[in-house]
Amino acid sequence: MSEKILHIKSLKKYYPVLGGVFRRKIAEVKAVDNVSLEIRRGECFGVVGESGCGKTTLAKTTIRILEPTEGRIYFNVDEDIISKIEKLEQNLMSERDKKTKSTIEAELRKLYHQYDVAKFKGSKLHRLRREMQIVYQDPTTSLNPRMLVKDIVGEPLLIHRVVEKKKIPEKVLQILKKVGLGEQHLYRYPHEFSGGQRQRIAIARALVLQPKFVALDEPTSSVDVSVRAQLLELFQTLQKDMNLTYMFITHDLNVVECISNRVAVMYLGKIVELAETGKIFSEPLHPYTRALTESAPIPDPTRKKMRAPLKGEVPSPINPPAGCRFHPRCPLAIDICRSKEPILMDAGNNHFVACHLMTKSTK
Amino acid sequence: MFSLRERIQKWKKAHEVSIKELKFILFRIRKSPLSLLGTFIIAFYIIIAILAPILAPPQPSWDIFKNPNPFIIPDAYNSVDPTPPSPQHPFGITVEGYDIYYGCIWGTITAFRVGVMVVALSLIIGLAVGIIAGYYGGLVDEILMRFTDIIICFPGLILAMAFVVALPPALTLDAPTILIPITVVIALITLLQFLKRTSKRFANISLAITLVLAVVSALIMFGIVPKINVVQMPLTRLDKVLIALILVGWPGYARVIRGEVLRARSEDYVEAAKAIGASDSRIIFKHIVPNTIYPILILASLDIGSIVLTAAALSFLGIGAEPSYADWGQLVQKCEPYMLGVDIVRYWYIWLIPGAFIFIFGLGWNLLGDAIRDVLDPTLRRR
Amino acid sequence: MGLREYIIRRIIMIIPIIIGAVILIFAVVQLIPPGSRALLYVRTERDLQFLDQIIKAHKLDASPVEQFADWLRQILEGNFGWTRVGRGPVLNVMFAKWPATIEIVMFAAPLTIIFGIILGVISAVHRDKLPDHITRLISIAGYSLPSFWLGLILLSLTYITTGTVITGRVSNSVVNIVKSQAWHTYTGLYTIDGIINGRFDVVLDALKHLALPVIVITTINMAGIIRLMRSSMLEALTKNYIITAKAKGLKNTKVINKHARRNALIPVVTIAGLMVASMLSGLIITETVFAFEGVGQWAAQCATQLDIAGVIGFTIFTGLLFVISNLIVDILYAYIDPRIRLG
Amino acid sequence: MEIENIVDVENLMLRFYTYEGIVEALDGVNLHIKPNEILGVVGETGCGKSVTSLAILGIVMPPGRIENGKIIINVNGKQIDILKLHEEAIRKIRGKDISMVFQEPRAYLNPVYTVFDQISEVLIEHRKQEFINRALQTLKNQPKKSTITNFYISIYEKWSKNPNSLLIRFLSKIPILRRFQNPFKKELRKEVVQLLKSLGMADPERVADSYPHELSGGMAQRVVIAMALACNPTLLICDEPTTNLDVTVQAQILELIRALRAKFKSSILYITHDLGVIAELCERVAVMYAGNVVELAPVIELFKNPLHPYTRALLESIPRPGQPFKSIPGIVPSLINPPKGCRFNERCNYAMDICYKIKPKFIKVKEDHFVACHLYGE
Repeated sequence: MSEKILHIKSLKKYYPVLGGVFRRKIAEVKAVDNVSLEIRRGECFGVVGESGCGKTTLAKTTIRILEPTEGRIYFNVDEDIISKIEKLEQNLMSERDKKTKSTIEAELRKLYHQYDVAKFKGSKLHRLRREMQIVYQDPTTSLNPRMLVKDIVGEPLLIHRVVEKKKIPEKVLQILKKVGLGEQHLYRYPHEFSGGQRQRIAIARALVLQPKFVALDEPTSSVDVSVRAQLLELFQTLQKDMNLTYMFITHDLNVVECISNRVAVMYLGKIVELAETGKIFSEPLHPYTRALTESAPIPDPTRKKMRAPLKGEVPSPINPPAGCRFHPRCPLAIDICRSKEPILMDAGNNHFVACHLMTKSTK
Repeated sequence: MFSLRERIQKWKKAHEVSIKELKFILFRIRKSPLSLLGTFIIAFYIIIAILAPILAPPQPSWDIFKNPNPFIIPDAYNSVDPTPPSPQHPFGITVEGYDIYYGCIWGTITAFRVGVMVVALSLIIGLAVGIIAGYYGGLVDEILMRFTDIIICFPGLILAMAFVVALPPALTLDAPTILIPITVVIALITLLQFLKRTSKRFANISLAITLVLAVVSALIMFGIVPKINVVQMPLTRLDKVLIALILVGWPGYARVIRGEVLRARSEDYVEAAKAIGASDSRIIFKHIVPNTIYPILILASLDIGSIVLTAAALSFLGIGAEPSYADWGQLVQKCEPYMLGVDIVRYWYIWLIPGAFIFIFGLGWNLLGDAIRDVLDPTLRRR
Repeated sequence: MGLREYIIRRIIMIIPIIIGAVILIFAVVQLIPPGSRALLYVRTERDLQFLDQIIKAHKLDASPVEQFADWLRQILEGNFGWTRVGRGPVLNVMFAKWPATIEIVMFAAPLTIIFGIILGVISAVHRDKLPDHITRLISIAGYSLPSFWLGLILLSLTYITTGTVITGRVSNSVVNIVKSQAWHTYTGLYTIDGIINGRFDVVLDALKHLALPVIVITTINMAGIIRLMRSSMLEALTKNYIITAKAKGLKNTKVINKHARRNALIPVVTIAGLMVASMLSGLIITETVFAFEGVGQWAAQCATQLDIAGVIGFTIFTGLLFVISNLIVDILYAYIDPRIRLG
Repeated sequence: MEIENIVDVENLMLRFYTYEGIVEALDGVNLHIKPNEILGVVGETGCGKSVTSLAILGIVMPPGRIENGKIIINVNGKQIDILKLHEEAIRKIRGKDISMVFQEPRAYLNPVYTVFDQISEVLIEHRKQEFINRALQTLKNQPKKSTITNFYISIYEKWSKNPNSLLIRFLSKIPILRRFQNPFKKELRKEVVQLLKSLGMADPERVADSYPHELSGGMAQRVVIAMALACNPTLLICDEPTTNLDVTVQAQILELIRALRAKFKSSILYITHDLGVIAELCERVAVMYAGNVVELAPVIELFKNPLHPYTRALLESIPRPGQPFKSIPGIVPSLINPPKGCRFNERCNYAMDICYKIKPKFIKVKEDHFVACHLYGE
C-alpha cells in the first residue's frame, strides 16, 4: 500500500451566516480555507492553533461528519491514481474544444465517485465509517448517559454487522482490555466512571471496528495532568499494536511536542507552518509560531521568560483581514503582507511556511 | 434459561439511571409538604373511583344488559325545585331530580377517563410531531411548527368551544379519506429511504406497500370498489369534548418535545453516533428519545388536573356532556337557571359540592405537577 | 441582526400564521351542515327567512375551495354573519359589548402582573421555606380554581355579609342616569366616563360591581406569572454574575433586586403579554356568573344556544387579538434584552 | 511572623450536605499569604481550590457549611476572623480590601448592564464619599456659577455630610429630579475610563458603554480585573482567569497581573491547574489534593526538590518531549466518604500503615517550607 494514507487537496469549509429579514446568507465564516496536506501511514500528525482557527472543523470535515464546501480528500488511494487524476485535471484546464473536455469530465467524475471521500454518499460513506473514526474532547458529553458501556462500545459492531450478534460481547471485552478496562466495567453507566476512564470508553468505541485513521479532537484537554500522561501513553501503545494513523488536534503545545511526529500550525482557517516536531519547536519560522512557542508557559521556574506578548486578539473569521491574515498582529508585517496572501511553500527540507518574509530570504 | 430473579436483575440494571432518577423525585416529593398534600388528594380520588359501585350503587343494579351505562344518573323523582341534602341524598337533589351524590361519585371516574384519554392521545400526536420536527429540522420543522403556532395562537377554551359547537353529530369516515393519507405518508417514507441509502431490504418493502395502497385507493376513487363507510361513529357530546380538548392540547406538547429533541440533538453523543454510521431511526430511538422523553411524560401526565378544569368549564357553558350524564361540570350547570337571583345562595349545594370536587381534583394534580416540575427542571436541580 | 430586522421578520412571520388561522377556522366551519352555516352569510334580520336562497347564492353545498374565496370576501367586508343571541350583525354586537370586558381587563391585568412578580420573587428568594410554600399554595390553588366556583362563592359571601347580590355592570339606579341625555359616553367605560362627566357616584358604583370579577380573574391568572417568575428568578440566582455581585460587597437585597430580578423579568414579559390575551377564556365564564354584559357573556350565550356565527366570529376575533399581542410581546422582549437589541 | 501575613487560614473544614451524602470538600486547609507577594495554588479538579478562595471572601455556596477553622484577615492593622464576622462587616471588606477575578469572564458579567454600570457599582459601594467630594470640588471651581450649580453645590454639601440620607436616595428614584446626580456620575465615568485605560484597553470610552456580549474574551477578563481593582484591594484572588483564554491572550493577562502587583502593591492569590503558569508567575506555591494543602514552599524550592510524594508525582507527570510518560496510578478518592488518614494513601508508593490511620499534620520542615506527610513527621 502507498506510503501516504491521506491526501487533502485545497479543502474548504464555509459556514453561511444568515442575516437580514429573510435570513438570507449575508456573509460566510471561512472556518477551513484552502488547506492541503498529506498524512503518512502510522504517523501522529499534530494540528495546533488557537480557538477559532478551524482545527476541529478540519478534523470533522476530513472524516466526513461535516460536508466540505470544496476540495478533494483521497483516503487509502495509491499515488499513481492521484497523480492520474491531477494530470486529468491539468489538461481539463488546458483543453479547448468541447468534446474532449466532456470525455475528460466524464472520466474525472467516475474517478471522483470512486476515490474522492469528499464526494462519498450512501453506502460508500457508510463503509468509510469503518475506516475513519473520531474521539471527542469532553468524555461526559460524547457518551450516551443512559447506555451501558457494553452497548456503547458494542454499537458500532451492531450497526456494521461485522461479526454475528453472539460474538459481540466477546469482541467488546477484547477491546476494553486493550484500553485498560475490564470485565467488571461492562454493566456500568458512564456517570460511574472518572474522566480518564470515560475517555478510555470513547477510545474503545472508536477502535472496536479496527479503523485505519483516527481523528483525536483535543482528547486530553478536559482531563487532569496526572491522568493526561496515562492517556498519551495509551494512544502511543494503541498506535503500535493496531498500526493506526492519528490526526491529533490540540491547543496545548506541550502535549503536541511530546506525541506528534509532524505538526501543522493553523491560524484563522489556514495552515501557516508545517514541519517535523523538532524543527517547529527548535527554530520556528513563521512569526505566529514563534509567538505561540514563546507565550506558552514552561513548567520550570529557572527559565523565566521575559518577552513582550503578542498584541490584540484573534480577529473574527467572518471578515478576515486582507492579505496575510496575521498581519494586524504580526511584529514583522510589511506592506506586501497587507496586500498579497502568502502561500504554503517549502523553505528547505520540507519545512513548509506561509509567510512572504520567510520564503523569499531564509531568516 | 434465565430464572425470574436474574431477569429482574437484568431489567433493573438496564433501567438503573431512570430508577435512580425516580428515587430522587420520590425523595424530593416526600420532603415538600405541598406535593405530599397533592399525592394524598389524588390517592383519595382514586379510592373513590374504585369504590364507586359500592359507594353509590346504580339503580337498578348495574349490569351490562339492562342498565349498561352506570354514568346516567337515575332520577329519584321529578321534583320542581332542588331539595337540600337529606339522609337518603347526602348531597341533595338538583332541579330535574338528579342525585348530586351519585353524580359526584361517578363523576370522578368520568374525570379520570377524560383526563387520561386526552393526555394520552395529545401526547402521542405531540411526540410524533415534536420528534420529527425537532430531529429533521429544515423545511419539515418549519411547516410543522407553523401549523402548531396556528393552533396555539387561539386561547385553549375558545378554540375547544368552537370545535365542540362545530363537530357534527356523527363522524363518518369512509374508505378513501383514510386510505389516501396513509399511502401518501408511506410513499414519503420510501422516498426518504432511497435518498438516505438505508439498507435496500427495508426500502423495497415500503415501496411494495405504497404500490398496493395506491392501487386500492385508485380503485375506490373510480368507484369500482364501493365507497364503504369504514368508520361510522356516533359522537356523544362527551366524545366531542374529548376530541376538542385533544385537538387543542397536542400543540403544547409538540413544542416542548421539539425543544427537548433540539437540545439533545446538539449533544456530542448524537454526533458520535453519526460518526459510527448509525441510521437516523437508530439515533432517534436509541439516543434521543431515552434522554428526553421521561421528564415530558411525567409532566404531561400531571396536566390532567387542568384538562378536567377546561372540560368542566365547557360543561358549565352547557356544551359539555349530556344533561343526565354523571359529570361534575354538568351538575354545576344545573344551577344556571338560578344564576341571577338570590336563589343561587339558597340552593348553594347544587354548585358548591360538585365545584369543590373539581377544584380539589385540579389542586391535587397541580400540586404534584408543580413539585415534580421543580425537581425535573435541570437548572434548579440541586443535588 | 439588529432590532429593526428582528421586528420586520416578526411582522412577516405573522402573515402565514393569520392565513393559517383563517384556514383552520374555515375547516372547522366546513364541519357544520350547510343549513346552519348559512347563518354566517346573513346580513339583516329580514334575510333570516330566506336561508335557502342564501345557501344557493353562496354555493354552500359546493366544493370547499370555491366557498373559501367567497367566505373570505365576506369576512374582509366585515360581515361575520348574524347572531341570534345578540340579534344583530356579529361585528356590531361585539363592538357594542367590548367596553365592559376592557374595563375588567384594564383593572385585572396590572394587578395580576404586579402581584405575580412580587409573590414570584418572594417565593424564589425564600426557596423551600414557609413563604415559598404559602405563595406556591396560593398560586396553585388559583390555577386550579374553576372560575365559576370562585365567582359563586364570592357572590354567596357578599350576599351573607351585605345581604345583596352584586351582579351586572352597574346597579339599576345608575342605569337610568347613564341612559339620560345629560350623560354623554366617550369611551363606553363607566369608570372613565363617570370621571369625565363628573358623576363620582357612578364611578363608585361601577367600581363596586367591578370588584368581584377582577378578583376572580386576578387570582386565576396570577398563578402562571408567579410560577414563571419563581423559576426564572431561581435560574438567575444560580448564574455566575450573582457571585460577582456578592464578591463586590453589595447588600444581599441589592444583589437580588438589581441583578437577579432584572434578568428574571425578561421571560416574564413574554408571558405577561400572552396572559392578557388569554384572560378572555376566563372572562367568558366570569361574566356569565356575574351577569356582566361583556363580550364573554355574549360568547357564552352563543355557545349555549349553538349560535354558529357568534362562536366563529368570537374565535376569529380572539385569534387576531392573540396574534397581535404575541407580536407586541416579541418586540418588547427584543427591546428589553440587550443581547437581541444590539444583535 | 504571625502579624505580617495578610491572610491566615487555619484548619478550615467545609462540608456540602447534598442528596447523595456529605461531601467533605475542605478537610483542614492551612494557608497564609504574605503582603505584596504572588502565592500560587495548584491542584487537580475537585481538590477544593476554588471553594477555599470563596471562603476567604466569606462566600459559601449552598448547600455548603463551614464546620470549623479560622480565616484571619489582617486589614489596615486589625486582625479579624472572617467566620466570626456578621454579614454587614464582611460586606465592607469584600470588593474593597479583598476582591476576586473569575474563570469565564463573560459568564461572570451581568448581560443586561453596561460595563460602566457594573464597575461604577463597586465605586459607589465603597468610595461614595470620595466621589461626592470630588464632584463638589469640580462644581465649586466652575468659573461661572449658574443658579443650578449653586443649587447642586448645596445638595452635594448636604449629601457629603450624610452619604446615604433617605431624602437623597428618594430623590434619585424620581426620573426628572435625579438629574442632580450627573456631576457625580461624570466623576465616576472619569474614574472608570481611567481604570480601563490603565489595563491596556484599546478604546475605553466605547468599552465602557458596551454590553458584556459585545466584548472578546480578553477584553471581558480585563473588565473583571478592573472591577476587582477599583478600590485597590490589599489581596486580589484570581481563580483560573486565563484557562479559557488562548495562549497568546493568556500571556497578555499574566503580564498585566505582574505589572498590577507592582503598581497597586497588593498581594495576589493565583489559583490554577497549569504548572507552567505557576512556574512563570508565582513566588510561593501551595499544592492542594482532595481538600487539603499537602505542601507549601517557594516556587524554585518546590520544583527543585518537592517533598510530598504527590507533588513529586505531579511534577513528573508533566509530559516532556523525548522522555517516557509517567503518570499517577489510580483516581482521586470520592469525597463522600473519604479514606481515613492521608487522602493520598492509595495512590502513594511510600504509603506506610500510619498513613491509613492518622491524618498527617501540616508541619514546618524548613524555612518557609511546609508539608503534610508522615515521611517528615516527628
